[in-house]
Amino acid sequence: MASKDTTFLGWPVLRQLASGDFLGRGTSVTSRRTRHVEARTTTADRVVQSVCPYCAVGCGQRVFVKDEKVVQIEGDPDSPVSRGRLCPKGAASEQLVNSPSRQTHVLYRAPRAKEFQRIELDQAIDMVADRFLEARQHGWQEFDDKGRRLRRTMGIASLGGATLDNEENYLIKKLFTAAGAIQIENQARI
Amino acid sequence: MTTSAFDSYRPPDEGGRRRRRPSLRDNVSGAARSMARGSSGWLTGDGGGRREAQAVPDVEFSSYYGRSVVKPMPWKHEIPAYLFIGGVAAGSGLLGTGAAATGLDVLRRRSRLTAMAAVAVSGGLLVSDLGRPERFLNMLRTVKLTSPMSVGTWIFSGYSAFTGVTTAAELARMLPQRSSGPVGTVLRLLDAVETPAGVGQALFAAPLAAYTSVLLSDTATPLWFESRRHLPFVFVGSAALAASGVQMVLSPVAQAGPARRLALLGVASDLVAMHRLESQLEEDGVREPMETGHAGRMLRTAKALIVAGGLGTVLAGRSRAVAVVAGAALATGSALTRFAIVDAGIESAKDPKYTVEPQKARLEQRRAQGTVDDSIVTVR
Amino acid sequence: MSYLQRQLGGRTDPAQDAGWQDAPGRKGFFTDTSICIGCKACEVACKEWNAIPLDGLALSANSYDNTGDLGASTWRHVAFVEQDADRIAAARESGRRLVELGMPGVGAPAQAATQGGAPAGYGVLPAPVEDHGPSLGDMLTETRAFEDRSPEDGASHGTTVDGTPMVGALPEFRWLMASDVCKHCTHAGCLDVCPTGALFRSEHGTVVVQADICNGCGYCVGACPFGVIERRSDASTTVRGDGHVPNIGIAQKCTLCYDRLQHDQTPACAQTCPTTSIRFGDRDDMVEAARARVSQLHEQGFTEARLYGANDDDGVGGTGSVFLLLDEPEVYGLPPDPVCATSRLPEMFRTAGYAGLGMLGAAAVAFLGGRS
Amino acid sequence: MANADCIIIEGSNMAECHPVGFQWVSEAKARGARVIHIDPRFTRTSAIADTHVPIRAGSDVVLLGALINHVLSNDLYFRDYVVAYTNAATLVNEDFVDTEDLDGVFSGYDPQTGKYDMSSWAYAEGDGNGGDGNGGDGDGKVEEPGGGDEHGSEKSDRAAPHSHGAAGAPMEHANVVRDETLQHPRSVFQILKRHYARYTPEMVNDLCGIPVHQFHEIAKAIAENSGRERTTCFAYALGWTQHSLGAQFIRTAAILQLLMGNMGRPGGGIMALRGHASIQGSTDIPTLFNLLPGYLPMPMVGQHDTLEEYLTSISSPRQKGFWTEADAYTASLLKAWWGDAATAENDFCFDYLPRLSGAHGTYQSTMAMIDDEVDGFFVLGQNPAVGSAHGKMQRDALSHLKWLVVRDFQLIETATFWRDGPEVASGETSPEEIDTEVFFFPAANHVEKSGTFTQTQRMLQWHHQAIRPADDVQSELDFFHELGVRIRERLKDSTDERDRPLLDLTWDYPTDEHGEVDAEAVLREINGYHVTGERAGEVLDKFVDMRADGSTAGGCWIYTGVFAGGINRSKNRVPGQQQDDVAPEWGWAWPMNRRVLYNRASADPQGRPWSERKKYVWWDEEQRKWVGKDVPDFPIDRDPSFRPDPDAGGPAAIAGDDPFIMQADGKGWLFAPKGMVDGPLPTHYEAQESPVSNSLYTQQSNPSRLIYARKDNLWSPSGTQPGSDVYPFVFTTYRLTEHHTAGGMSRWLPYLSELQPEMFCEVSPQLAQERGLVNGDWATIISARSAIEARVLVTDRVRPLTINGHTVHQIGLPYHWGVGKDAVVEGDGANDLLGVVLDPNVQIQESKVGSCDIRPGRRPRGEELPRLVAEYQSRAGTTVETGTEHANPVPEDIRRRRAATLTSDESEGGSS
Repeated sequence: MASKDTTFLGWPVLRQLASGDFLGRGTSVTSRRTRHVEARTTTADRVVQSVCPYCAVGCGQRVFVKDEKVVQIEGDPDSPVSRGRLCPKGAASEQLVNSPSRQTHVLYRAPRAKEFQRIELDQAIDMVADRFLEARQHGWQEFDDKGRRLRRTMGIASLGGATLDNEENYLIKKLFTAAGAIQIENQARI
Repeated sequence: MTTSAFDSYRPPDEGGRRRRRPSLRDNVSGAARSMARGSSGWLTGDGGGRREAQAVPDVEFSSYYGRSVVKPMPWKHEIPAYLFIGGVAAGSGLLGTGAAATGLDVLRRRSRLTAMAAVAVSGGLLVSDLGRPERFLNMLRTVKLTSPMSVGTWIFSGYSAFTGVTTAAELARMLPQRSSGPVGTVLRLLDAVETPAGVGQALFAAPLAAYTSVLLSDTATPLWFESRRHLPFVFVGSAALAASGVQMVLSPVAQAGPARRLALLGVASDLVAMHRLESQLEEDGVREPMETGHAGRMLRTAKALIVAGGLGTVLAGRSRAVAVVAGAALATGSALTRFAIVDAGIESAKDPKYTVEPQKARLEQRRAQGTVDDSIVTVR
Repeated sequence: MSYLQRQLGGRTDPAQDAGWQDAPGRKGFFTDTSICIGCKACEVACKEWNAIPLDGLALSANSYDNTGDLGASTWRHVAFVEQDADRIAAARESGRRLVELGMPGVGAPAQAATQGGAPAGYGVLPAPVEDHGPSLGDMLTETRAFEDRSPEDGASHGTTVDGTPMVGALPEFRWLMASDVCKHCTHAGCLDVCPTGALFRSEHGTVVVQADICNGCGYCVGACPFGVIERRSDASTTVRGDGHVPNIGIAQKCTLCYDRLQHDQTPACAQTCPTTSIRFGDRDDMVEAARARVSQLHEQGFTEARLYGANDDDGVGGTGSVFLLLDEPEVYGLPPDPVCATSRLPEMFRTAGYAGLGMLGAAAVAFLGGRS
Repeated sequence: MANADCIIIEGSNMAECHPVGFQWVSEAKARGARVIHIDPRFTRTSAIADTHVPIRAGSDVVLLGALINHVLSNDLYFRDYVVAYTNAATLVNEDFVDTEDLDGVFSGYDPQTGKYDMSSWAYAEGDGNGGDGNGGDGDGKVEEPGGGDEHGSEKSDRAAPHSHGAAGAPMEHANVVRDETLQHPRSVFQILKRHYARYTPEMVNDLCGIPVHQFHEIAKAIAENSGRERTTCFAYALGWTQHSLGAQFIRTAAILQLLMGNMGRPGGGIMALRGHASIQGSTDIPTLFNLLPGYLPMPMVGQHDTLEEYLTSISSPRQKGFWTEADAYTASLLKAWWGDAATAENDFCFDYLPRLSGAHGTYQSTMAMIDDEVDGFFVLGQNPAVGSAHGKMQRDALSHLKWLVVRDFQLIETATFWRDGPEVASGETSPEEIDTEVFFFPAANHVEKSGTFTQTQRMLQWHHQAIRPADDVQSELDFFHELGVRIRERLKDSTDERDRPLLDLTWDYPTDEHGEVDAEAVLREINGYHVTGERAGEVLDKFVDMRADGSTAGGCWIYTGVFAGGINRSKNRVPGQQQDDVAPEWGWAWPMNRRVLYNRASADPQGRPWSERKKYVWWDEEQRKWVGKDVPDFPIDRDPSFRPDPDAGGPAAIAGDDPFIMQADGKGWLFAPKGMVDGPLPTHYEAQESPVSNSLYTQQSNPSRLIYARKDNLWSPSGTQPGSDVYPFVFTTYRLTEHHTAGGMSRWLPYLSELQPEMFCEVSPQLAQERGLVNGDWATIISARSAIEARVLVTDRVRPLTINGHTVHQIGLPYHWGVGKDAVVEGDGANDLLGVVLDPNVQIQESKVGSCDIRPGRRPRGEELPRLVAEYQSRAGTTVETGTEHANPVPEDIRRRRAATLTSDESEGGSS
C-alpha cells in the first residue's frame, strides 16, 4: 500500500476512475494517514482507573498512558456514579495533568525578595523541617492561664485537605497532632 | 462606554497581554450592548432590531446575538484580483486567437503576451491566497466535478498550457534568426502546434471567464448564491470588456477594431446582466450589500466607468488617446465590479439578516404553494 | 435524473455514493436541547480529544456564551438564549403553526390533558447509555402509572396540538441551551466544493477533513450553509508548552471523532455529556429517538419543540446530526432553510456554459463582424 | 436521588456545580419527578427544573419554617413515621422558653457573651427510671456530665460542636417521657407547632419575596410527594452552609423531611452537594482543628483532661447507639498512632493529644497571624488569597508570617501574593516590605499517586497511580512522610517530654523502589488491625471488632471494613451495568458499605416496607434478620418489636423501632436538645448584612453568631439603621460550571478559562437602568471592606424582589477569579468584598450574602481604591461597632424575661 501512495498509481484521479467514487468524495481521496488513523485510546500502553479530582461526586475516570505520559483522561463508563460522563472540569483533567504552566520545581522566596529562586527539593524540606521545629518551639503553650495542661503549639497552622487523599489527610493530622499543632483546617470550613 | 472617572487609573495595557478575539466579536458584543439600552431587550438576541428596509414583509427576523449564520469566505484581495486578471487572461486569449485567425499581428502578439502575463499573475494570486501555499499542487490531486474550484483549476491549467505554447511561439518569432539543432527542432515543433494551441486557448478562454461565476455562486454566501442565474453573463461580459480594454490601451487603433467591438459587446452583456442580477437580488432581499457601503460605492463607480468606457470605445477608433482612456476605464470598471461583488457577498454573509430572511421567505413561499415536506424543521 | 443530480440532492446513502462498499452504517448525533444544562463539557471534551487551540479569551456578554460560534477552534458550541414570556409564547405558537400547516404531526392522546405536568421545564428524555438504567418504554409506563396529579388550571395558557387546553402555565422566563456541532450533511457543501479531496465522506457517512491534504483554499468555509467549517487563523493561541498550534491555515471542523469511530468508541462529546443531551449512534436510531422525543413533548403540550435535520427531503438531504429545538432555528443561529448550493451546480454550470458560448460568439462577431 | 418523586434544590446550583450528579435528577425527572429550584438567581439548574422560585438570599429559614407550619397546621405530615421515628412525642424540660416569647432568643441566652446555656433545652426525664444519680431533681432536667460548677456560657462552649464529634451530642439517658398523642404542650411536636405558627405564606411573601401562590405550589409538591408511596429529596450546598446560621438552615430542612417521613428512605433525605474531591474524606479523617478521625472530638482543656472525662463527654454509657463504643474507637486510634507506647496504663497516651481551648478555625488562625502569633503556615491545595472570605485580610495575614509553604500544581495567588497581590498594585505594600519566606512545592496530582477520595455519599474510591511525578513533584503523602522523618531525626536525641509524641509516633511506612510511601499501607492502618490475640496482625473486618483494651488499632473507626478480609475494597470496580441501582460492588461506603444511612426508617415500625414502591430494607420474619437492597444500617438481627431494658445503654439499648442509631435516643431530632449552640429549633434571623429588618423579632441577626469587631472587618449598617442606604443592594457569591472554587485547578487551564474568561456581575435590567449599568461594560462593586470591578451581565435571570413592600435588588458574583499574573485568566476576587462573621456551630463564614453598592465603570487604581472604600465607609457612618452587637436592645419586660431564663439556671446550678 505504501508504495501505491507515493507512486502515480496512488494518484486520486486514477483511483476516482477505478473505484465507484467517480466524484472523488470518498474512497478515492483518502490519504495514507487517514487510512491508518489510530485513536490514542487504542494505542495507549495502559489504562488506569482513577477518580475525578474536582468535586465530590466522585466520577470515575480512565487514564490512558503512553510512553509514561498521560495521553487522555475520559469518563469511566463502568462507574455507577457517573456512567462514563464528566463535566467540563473533569473533561479538562488531561490539561490539568499536562498543563505547560505546571510547576515541577521547588521555588523559594527569601524575605523581602522580589522574585522566586529555584532550590533543591532536599534542601527545601530540610529548611521547612528546621522552621517547623523552630515555630513549634516559639509558639509552644504547655499550660493555660489556669494551669491546665495544653501541650500544644500555636506557631504552626495548616490549611488544606479537601483535594487530598484520605491517606494524606491522615498523615497530616497524625504528624501535626503529634507535634502539638492544632490549627489544621481545610476547605470544609470555607 | 464607561462613565467612571477612575477608568484612567487602569493602565491601558492591563489585560492587553491576552489575545483578544478579532474585532468581529467586539462588534457583535457592541451590538448586543446597544440592545441593552433599548426597550425590548438584550435577551431576545434579535439582531439588534434590524427592521429597516424589510425586504421580505411579514417575516419576523431574529438571530443569535446578531452573529452570522454562514461564515464569510476567508478570501482577501487576491481572489477579486484574480477574478479580474483571470478575466483579462481569458479575454486576451480569445483576442489573440481571433487576431491570429484574422492576421492582426500586433493585436495577436500583444494579446497573447498579455494573456501569458495575466496567467502568471493569476497563478501567483491563487497560490498566495492559500492557507498553505506550499501545498498548491494538491489542487491537481483530484478532478472534482462538484467543485467549481477543481474544475476551474483544470480549466486554468489547460488554458495556461495553451497560453504557454502560444506565448512560446510569439517569443520564438521574436528571436533574431532561425537556427538548427535542438533549438531548431523545438521551434519547428512550435510552428506545428501554434495554431492548434491557439484554438485550444480560445476554447478554454470562455470557460475560464465563466467558471468564476460558478465559483462564487456555488456557496452559501447569500448574495452570490442568489446571483447564480445572472452572474455568468456579468462575468463573461466583464472579462470581455476588460481584456478588450487592455488591448485598446496596448494595441494600435488600427489593429484594435475587434477589441473595440468585443468591448462593446462586453459592456452590453455586463450592463444588462448586472441589471437583471440586481432585480433578482432585490426580489430575494439581498441587494442591500451591493448598494451600500464600500461595495456600493465601487459598483456605482464601476458602472459609470463602464458606461463611459463604452461610449469612449465608440469613439476610440479615431484616437489612440481616447482609446487608451476608454480602455483603461473599462479595465478599471471590470476590476471594480469584481471587487464589489466579492465584497458585497462577504458582507451578505456577515449579516444574518441576509441568510435568514430570504430563507424564511422561500420557506413561506413553498408552504404557501402547499409544499410542506421539504423543510429542515419538522415536528415529527 | 442524471448521475450527477442523484449525487447532489435528495435522499441517498452518502457513504455508498462515495464509493464505500459494506459501509458500517451511517452514524450521527441526536442533540436534545431540552435537557441540555449548558455545562459545556462537550466543548472541553472535544477540544481535549482533538487538541484544538485556544479560541480567544474575551467575555462576550452574550449570556454565558463566550465561544461565540462553531469555527476552526470550536467544534462543539453551546448556545445560550434567554427569553421572556412573549418569546416563549411565540415559540409555542410557531411550533403549533408547523403542525397546522399540515406537516406530519402527532395528535395528543386523550390522557395528555389530564397528565399533569411540568409547566416550566421540559420533561427529561431518559436516554441511558446501553444497559444503564431503565428503558424509555419502562419509564414512560412508570411515569403514567404514578402520575395522578390533578390537572393544573391552565385554561388561559393556550392549547396543545389537538386543541386541548394546555397543561401547564407558560413560564415567565426560560434559558435555552443548545450544543451545536457540524451537521454531517447528506449533501455536504464543504465536501462537494473541496478541490483537493482533503474533505472526504467516511465509511460512517460523516464528513471529515484530512489535515495532511488540505491546502487551505478556504472554499469550503463559504460553502457550508451552516457556517461550521473554518480555516484556522495564524492568530490562534497554543495550549501547549512548546507554543505549537497545529494545522494553521487549514480548514477545521468536527470529524465526529473519526479516529474513535474507527475503534468503535463514542465521540468525546457524546461520551462526556452529563445529561445525555448529546446522544450518538446509528443515524436511523437517532432520528427515531428524536421523533419519539418530540412526540412526547407535544403530548405534554410543549408545541415549541421541533426537530432540525431529521427530514431527508430538505435542502441538504437530512443531516447526520439531528437536533431537537425549542424555538425557530435562527434563534440558535441556525439557518431556517439551508440548501447545499451544489445541488444547483448542474444548473449553474449550464448557465455558465451559455455565457461562455456567448463569449465565444461575441468574439467571433467581434472579429468577423469587422471584416464584413 | 433518582428514586425521588419530588426534588427540592435549594441553596445549590446543582446542574452547574455537579453536572454529572445532576444526571440522577434528570433521571428522576424522567420518571415523573417534580423538580423545584429555589435560588436567588435563575441558573442552569433552574433552566431544567420544573419551577424556579427566586428567593432573597439568606431568608431560607422563613420559607422552610412556613412549610413546616403548613404541614403541621394542615395535618399533612406523615404521622406514623413522625410518632415512631422522631422525637415529636418527647417532652422537653419545662424551663425551655421559645424565641416567640423572648423576642428572638431562646432561654439561656447570655447577652454579655452572646452564648447560650443550653441546659433548659434538654428533654424532660421520666420518673421511675433506674436512676443514674446524675441530676434528676424531679422536673426531668438533665445536667451536663461532669458536675454543675460552671457558668452557663462555659457549658455552651463545651457543648459546641467543635468540642464533640459529629453526631455525638451526648445524652445522659435514654429514658425520656413521651406523649404519643402529641398533645402535651411540652411535647416537641407542640413546641414546634407554636414556634413556627408565625411563619406564614404571607411572611414568606414579605421576607423571601416569594409570592403566596408560589409558596403553595412548593407546599403542594412536597405534600403530594411524601408519605408511604412517595418521597421528596432536598439537595443543598454552600448556599446554605455559608451563612451566619447555616447549620440551622440544614436543620430546618431536616425537620421538614422528618415530618414528611423522608429520611432514611430511598429517594428521600437531604443531599449535601460538596465541592471538592475529598471534602467528605477530609472531615471523616479531618484536617480540621476540632476533630480527630471518625468524628471523635479533639480534647478540650478543662473538660477532657483525662481519657475518662473525654469518653464520658462523648457518650453516656446509658444512651443508645454506637457512640457508646467510643472508648474502643479512641483506644484503637491512639494505638494506631503511638503503637507500643500506648498502653492501658497510660490511657493509651491520651495525654499526647494537644488540647483545645476554644475555636481554632481558619479565620481565627488568620487573625492570629495578623497578630503575629503564627510563624509558619502550610497551604495545601487551597488558595486562601482568593478563595477565603475577606481576601484582603487573608493576604494581610500571609504577609505577617515568618514562613509560608504552598503546595500546589500552579503558582496560585497565595504563592505570589507578595509580588502580584492587589495590595502591591495599590501601593499599600510592596515585596520589599513583606518578610514572609515562601516555599513553593510542586504537588503531585491524582494520576501521579495512589489513594482514596471519599465522595459526597461517603463512598471511598481508590485512584491508581498512572505515572510517576516529574522532577520535584511530590505527593502530600511523600512530603509529609519525609517531613516527619526529618523532624523525628532532628529530635531523636531529645529528652524533652514534649517531643515524646513525635518520637513515639508510628511512622514506619513501607516505601516502594522509588521511595514513595505505600498509600495502601496507610489505608490499612486507617482500617485498623488486631494488635494482640490470635488474629494479631490481621486487619479488622468491622468496627464492632474494635476493643477498648488496646488489643486493636485503627486510625478511623468509621473506615474500618474498607480493608475487610485483607482486601482493599475501595478498589472494587464491578461495572455498574453488572449491578443493581445500589451498586455495592463499586468502591466502599462507610459505615460498613451502607449506601443509605438510617435505612431502617424505610420500613414501618413493624419492619414492613412503608410501601411496595419504596421498598428498601425490611425485616424478614423467616430469616429473623433485616434484608433488602442495601446493607441495613441497624443491628442486623434486631426484631422490630424488641424493647431494651430501660437501664441498658449502647447498641443494646436500640429498640427495634429506633432507626436513628447514631442519635442518643435513636430518634430523628425535630428538636435538638443538644448539639446546636444557637438554638434547639431553627429560627429566622437576618444575615449580618441585610437591607431589611427582621420582621419576626426585634433580634436582627443570629444572637450567637461569632463576630470579630476589628477595623479591618467593618460592616455596613443593616435594616433601618442610618447609613444602610449607602450599601443598598444584596450581593451573593457562587460558582460556575466552568471553574473550580478559587481557580487553582481551572484558571490555569486554557480550555476552561476561555469558557468563562472574565469576572462578571449579574444584575437585573431594573438595577441596570437604575444605576446606568451597560451589558458588557464594567461596573465597580463596593462593600464595607473593599471594592472590585467586574464586567456587567444584564439579565432577567436576576429579579428584583419585593421585601416588606420595598424593592430589593440582588447582584450575583462568581468568585473564581483572583489578581495575579500567572494564570491564564485573572480578575478581581468577589471574596474580597466579604467580611468575617461565622456560624457558631461550625465556624463557617457567611459568604453567600452581603450588602454593597454598584456603579458603572472600572474601579480606581492605586491608592484611590482604598480611598473610595473609605469614602463609602464614612458616608455610611460605619465603625468598628457597627453590626457587632450580639443582641439588639429590647423592651425592659422582654429583657427581664430573658434574664430570668439565665439566672434561674445559675441559681440552681450554683456559681463558682
